[in-house]
Amino acid sequence: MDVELRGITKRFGTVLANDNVNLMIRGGEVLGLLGENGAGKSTMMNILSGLYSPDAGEIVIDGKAVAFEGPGDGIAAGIGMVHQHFMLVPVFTVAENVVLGVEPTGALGHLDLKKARAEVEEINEKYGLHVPADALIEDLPVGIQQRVEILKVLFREADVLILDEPTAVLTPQEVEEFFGIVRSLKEAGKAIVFITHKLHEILAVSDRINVLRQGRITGEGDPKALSEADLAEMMVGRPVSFTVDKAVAQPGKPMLEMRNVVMLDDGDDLVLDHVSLTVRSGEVLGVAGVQGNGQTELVEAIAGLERTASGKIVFDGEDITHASVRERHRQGMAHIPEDRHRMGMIATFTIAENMVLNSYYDEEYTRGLSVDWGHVQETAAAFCVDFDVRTPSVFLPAGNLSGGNQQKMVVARELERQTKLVIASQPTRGLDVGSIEYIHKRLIQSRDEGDGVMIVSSELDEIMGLSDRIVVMFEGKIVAEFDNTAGSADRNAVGLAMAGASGETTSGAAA
Amino acid sequence: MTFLSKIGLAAALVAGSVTAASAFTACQVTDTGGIDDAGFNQTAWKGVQDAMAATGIDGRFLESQAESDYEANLNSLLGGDCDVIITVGFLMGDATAKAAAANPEQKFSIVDFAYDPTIPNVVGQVYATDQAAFLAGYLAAGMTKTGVLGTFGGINIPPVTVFMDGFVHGASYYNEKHGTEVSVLGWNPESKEGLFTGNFDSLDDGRAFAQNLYDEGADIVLPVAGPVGLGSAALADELGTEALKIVGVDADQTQTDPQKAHVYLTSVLKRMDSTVQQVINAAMDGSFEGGLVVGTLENEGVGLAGFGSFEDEVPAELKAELDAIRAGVIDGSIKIGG
Amino acid sequence: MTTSIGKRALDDAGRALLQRTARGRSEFEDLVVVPVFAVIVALILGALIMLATGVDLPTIGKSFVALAVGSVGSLNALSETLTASIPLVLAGLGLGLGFRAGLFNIGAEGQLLLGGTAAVVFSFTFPSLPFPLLMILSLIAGAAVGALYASIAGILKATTGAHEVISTIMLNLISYRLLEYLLRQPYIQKEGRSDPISKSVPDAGQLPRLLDWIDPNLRLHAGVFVMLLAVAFVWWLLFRSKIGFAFRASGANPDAARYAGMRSGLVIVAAMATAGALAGLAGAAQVQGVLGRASPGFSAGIGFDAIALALLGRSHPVGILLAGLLFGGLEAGGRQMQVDAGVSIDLIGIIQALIIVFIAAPLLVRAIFPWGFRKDAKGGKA
Amino acid sequence: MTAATTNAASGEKIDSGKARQARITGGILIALALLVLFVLDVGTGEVATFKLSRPRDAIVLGDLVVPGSFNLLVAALLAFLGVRQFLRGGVRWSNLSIGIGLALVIMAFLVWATAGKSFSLTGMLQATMVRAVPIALGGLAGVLSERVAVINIAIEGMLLAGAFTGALIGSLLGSWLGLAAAVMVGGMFGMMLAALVVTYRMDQIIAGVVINLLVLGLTSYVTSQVFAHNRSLNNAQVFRAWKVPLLGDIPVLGPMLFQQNLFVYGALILVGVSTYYLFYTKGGLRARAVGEHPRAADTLGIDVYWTRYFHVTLAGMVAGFGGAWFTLGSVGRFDENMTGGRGYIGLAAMIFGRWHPVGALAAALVFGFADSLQQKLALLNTPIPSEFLAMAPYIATMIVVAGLIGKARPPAADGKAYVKE
Repeated sequence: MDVELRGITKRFGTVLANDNVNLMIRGGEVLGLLGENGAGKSTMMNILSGLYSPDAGEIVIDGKAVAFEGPGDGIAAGIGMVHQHFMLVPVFTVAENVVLGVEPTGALGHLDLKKARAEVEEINEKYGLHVPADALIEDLPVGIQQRVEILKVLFREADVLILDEPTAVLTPQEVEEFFGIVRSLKEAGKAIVFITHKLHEILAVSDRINVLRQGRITGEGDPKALSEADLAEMMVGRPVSFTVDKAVAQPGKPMLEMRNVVMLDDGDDLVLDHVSLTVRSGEVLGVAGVQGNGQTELVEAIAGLERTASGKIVFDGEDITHASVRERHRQGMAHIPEDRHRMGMIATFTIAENMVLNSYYDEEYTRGLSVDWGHVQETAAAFCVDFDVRTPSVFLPAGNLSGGNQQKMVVARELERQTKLVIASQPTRGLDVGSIEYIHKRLIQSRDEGDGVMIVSSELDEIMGLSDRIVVMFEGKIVAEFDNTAGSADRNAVGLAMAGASGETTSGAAA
Repeated sequence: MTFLSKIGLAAALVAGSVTAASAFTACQVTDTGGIDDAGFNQTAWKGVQDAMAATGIDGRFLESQAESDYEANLNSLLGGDCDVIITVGFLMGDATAKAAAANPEQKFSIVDFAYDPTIPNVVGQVYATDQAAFLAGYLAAGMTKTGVLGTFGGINIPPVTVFMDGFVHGASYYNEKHGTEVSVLGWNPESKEGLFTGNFDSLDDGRAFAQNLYDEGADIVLPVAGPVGLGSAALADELGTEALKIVGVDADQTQTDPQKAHVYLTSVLKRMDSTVQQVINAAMDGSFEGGLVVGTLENEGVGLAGFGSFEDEVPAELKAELDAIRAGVIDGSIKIGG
Repeated sequence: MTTSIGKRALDDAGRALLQRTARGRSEFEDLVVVPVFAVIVALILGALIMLATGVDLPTIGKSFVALAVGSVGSLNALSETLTASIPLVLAGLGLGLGFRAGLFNIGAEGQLLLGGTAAVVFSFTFPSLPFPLLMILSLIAGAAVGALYASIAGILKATTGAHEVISTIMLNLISYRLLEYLLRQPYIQKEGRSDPISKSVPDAGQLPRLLDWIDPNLRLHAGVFVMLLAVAFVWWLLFRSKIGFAFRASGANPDAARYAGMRSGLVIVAAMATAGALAGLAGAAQVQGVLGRASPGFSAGIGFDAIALALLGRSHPVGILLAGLLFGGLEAGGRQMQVDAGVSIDLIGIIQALIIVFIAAPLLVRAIFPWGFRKDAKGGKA
Repeated sequence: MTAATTNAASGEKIDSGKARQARITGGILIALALLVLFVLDVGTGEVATFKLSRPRDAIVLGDLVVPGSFNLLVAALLAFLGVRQFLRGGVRWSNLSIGIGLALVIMAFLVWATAGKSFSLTGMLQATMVRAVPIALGGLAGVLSERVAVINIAIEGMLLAGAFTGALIGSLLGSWLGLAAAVMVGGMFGMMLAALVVTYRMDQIIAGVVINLLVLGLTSYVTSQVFAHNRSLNNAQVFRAWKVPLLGDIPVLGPMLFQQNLFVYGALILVGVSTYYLFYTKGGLRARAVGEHPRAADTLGIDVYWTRYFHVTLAGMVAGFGGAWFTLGSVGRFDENMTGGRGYIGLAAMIFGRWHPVGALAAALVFGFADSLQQKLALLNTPIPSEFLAMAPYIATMIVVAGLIGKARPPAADGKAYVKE
């Protein structure tokens, strides 16, 4: 089945998300769609799947123009989308999720789950997906959840599969397996649209590449003829360097030490399993791992957001195991949280208020029981200038800022004070290249000024590029440690450790 | 839960019925129960209406939505238009006393409340309801087949429990006379504890509480909770009067609840309409004097209604005994609770 | 170890950021146009309801005139409007503060009842204290008990996660029974009375009337100053104080508040207690300024009306003050409506509910009056 | 992997949440044992008599006579359960132990209160069922709307509207049409709630509160303006109890389940039907998906808005039916604010019942039991003041909502407006 997008334009308020986009998708082919966050990739695919309707332009399937009025129409036309954020109901089983919307039923609308299960097994078999039909989604690892999304699409007999940033949460090995699935789908004659901002992935799997920038197609071509640098320039609009410039680390005294830290979840299962690690001043420790292997909990333990069940945490020589969030903050711990919308900021508060979210009580900003808002506002303005937060005024709600500026605001708040330790969790997730470069630079600057820096990221590239030392987390444990002075760690070995290949701790183990 | 407002008003009707020529105006301020509370506000208003019909006076009323309205409502009536102001309920006692002190020329009367000492320009109207309830208790004890009677109240306050006291004592007096062992569930006059719905508006509670008493064997129930008793009547209607009879309160409920008239054995009358009309008449003919009017069996301020559909079932000797007891209570030879 | 902060000179770029953005048209629409339309539509619908129940047109006209005259038409009307708005505003401030902290406190009614009772009990327990002292201490006693009662729901939520909507509703129901019980206790019950009514507040404990030198029937009392002070205090608390910042942050984004080191449990309990203190103060002002004693259900639904009030005032102290004056006026005017036109005061309740519907659903008002609004107001997809 | 294993292996001290919970449970149970032993102490000579049958029953059972020493047995059992919690730290047993413990305490309390007297157990159970009906239907209405993520505070108003309509139309056109009208008006208010929260994206709690205010205002206004003068408009025939043949004659259970009126049977059937609907049919699956993850449902072509409208309207209809119970199933006439907060208790029942129809019914029965127990206790002349007895159901609700008997998870999107992109 061939699908063509002609002259698609879509506006959100004043933002032009897609501007006269033309795209050709063919059966038996993988079309790579490359672009930064906010370039308009997802919008375009949501239009193709019927979730949004375009302001102008048309969709042509096998030569016939069609109009979708809702996602049901897209599905009916054979277009299936695997969303970046999974569209799965966590408390439903795999089979229930797969059949949702196209349920096989008996008399009186009785749900025929037996039939559903059988069909799931059949597709499992055909494409080698290996998904347990009766497991609850919330009990499955993200890699398997992703396959459920693909199952859903295949169950609906889609001929066009749109995969929106499907590898974001996978280990390098899982990415390889995933590419295998993509290829087998292609061989079955499906048309695949593969959306990503990762250059090497798009080169590895695509048959044809389109690059999107600021809502427009800015380049297209054959992956065999293009280099990563060419693609990057098309994507960003200027030449970019993806390596982080940094000097060799000068590790000093231990700034953070964790000894046998154990954390339990509500169900008394171990989420941190005797974690021990050290972050020294003047070095960057990267924590690698597939999302959901205890990194979130690790950061919460260090920041004091969740109580630990046993073990010890020492910060600059002081035992902070039972210290409050505020005490840790006061002693010079900076924490850039993994989800800025959920934790890092309050969208309805002004930028000035957000700048003092966790330091408003400080003598610096108070007069007696009151907050000295005048001073706060001046300080916030200074921070904004320092950290290049682009806004007309500090009185605007933080929610009005773009994602990159929001994150710069959070980083500014955390770094613009006396710090000794910086915990940065997914510091660049969802940002544009410019912001990523800037934030990386500031983190390295903190290191060079003598702070201990810990970076937790599911983007292996980011970990490899920034860290002086890498630890890998798997199922709540630290399973491996690598020295990465001058990028010396073996990418493949790190990837294997992320997949749980328990391991010999390689070079530079003793930190 | 008087959430916003719970008060109704039939003022369109009032405005229409006023004749311009009247020289005398009687005004009433209700308490928070409202004019159609199937209780003392309504009965007192009936007294005003009776006076309007009998002597052609003007009558008007104001409803209080909240206690903070009492004073405001009294104030707006003090302009001089009202010849007598009738307030209703013990809750208005303080506000009425205050207004009376500030306006010594204005005549006041308050229903269901007595001042001690009395105030020169206020007539308090109170009722020896236990006298009538005593008769009802005696009658019920004589009519029960199970030997168990029941009663419950709205809230544990004297205007309610005085009914229950009389009812229990009446039944005991029957036991004394006849050597029977009729018991009354739901009220203990000594400990002052018993069965209360906690409200005066949940009819459904009236049904459930009567069912509860019925389950324990009671076949005659006296609900003292205003309209809540209508729920008890609904149950009696469904179970049949063989199984359950109801004793009404305040007014003759065969009249106020005509659809269920057949379930009422009798009603304990509290003739607020009659005392209100007396006060108005006194104010008109100049014999008004502050103090206390006590409704008793003797002055027919309280009483027992007829036996309704049970007229034939009540044995003649029981009727005769009731007459004798009525006389005994009036002449003091029978002491209630003594 | 990065830059040290301190007072430092801002460059031009920084100063530019300190420009306040001009209030947008959509903000003006939200704050002014929507409430005005809401009141108008509610009044029109009220008239339609009267028509539907057989009230004739002249009477409807007369009742609206009475409504206006009874609320602002005379000194007495103004006095009554203010008097009615005092407890409404106080309780509304408490609820609004709770809303800001993300707590939906339905329990003002119970807090008000018990707070008022405490004020009465305190005042007759220490009758020998001199005038301003007893008055002030009684108010404080009312606030303290209101705070304690509200804290029950706060503590339950903080420790077990029990939803405050349910627990405060239950606490209201419990407070009615508790009050009935308390009023029958010999220590509290008025001497010589057998009905549930408390002893009276001694003169030294009362909030003095302000206008009785003009006319003894003018009921406006010193509680109006308590009300104004409370408005100022709550404004300061919410928008200037440290703890208020924590309240607002917890209400707007509990996760971010936790991240910022604010102790959510503490914030919940503190916010509930403050809200309860204000409701308790409302009860105290009512018994010390108007009623003079406690009796069953003396709260008369003020705690529930205050919910509507807080919503109407957008949980902003000044908004609540204005909404309180509006509701006070409706109440006083409704009384006049009853006297002059003979229309049931229940209608006021309906009008109040309708006003909130339209305030809380601005999209609905926009849908009814599309011409009242700029076309591409924010959201824009109604 | 669990904490216990690691604990044993390394010998270190791990403070696990469940172990703590087990300790707390143990402490509570032992405190209850002491309470029964010292406060609910019944002289060994005294007996408590529970009547199981009423004179008119077809099969008459003898009375259940419990000796006072029963309470000693209960105290011993409680102490055993408590100590067991400490020693074994039974994680899985915590909830069960507390449940059994509370049931035992209630029994001991009944024996204590009834010592030397008697009361009708069957009557109390029958009343339990009757009083549970409006709460169960309110709870069911809550389940139906919260399963599609619409918080329904307006149940109270819907009940009241149903009661009012039932009385008015029931008086004019007969009870069956009154019932139908009550269901329809309930549905209408459901639709109004849906319109406010789905289309106009009003805060769900505010919308609910407002509907309650509006219904209360309207029904009170009409009651005083119209009913006060036309009593015939407020006098409907009640649906009478209908005894199921044979089943109705079973002792104890018969009166409770099979000698009831339309509303009791209707509530039981509705609970069954909605359980089947929600968990075993296509429509139910879609509804739950909308409640858990509306965006996912939307991407699969399920109309989120329509689903919410439909189910909230359905919830309104159920609540309208429950409201009709007050008038057509009980007393035949409407009175201002006659639902008296039962809708809110229904909401609590829904939470206690973990957003499941059967759970809501079970919770409603608990409330019904507390309610009818309170009436019995007042008759038994216990030394507890009547006001405190009347508080019992509310206190029970608070304990339940505080999750002392385990916590539940609401539908993930509960309370959140869905904005289609």
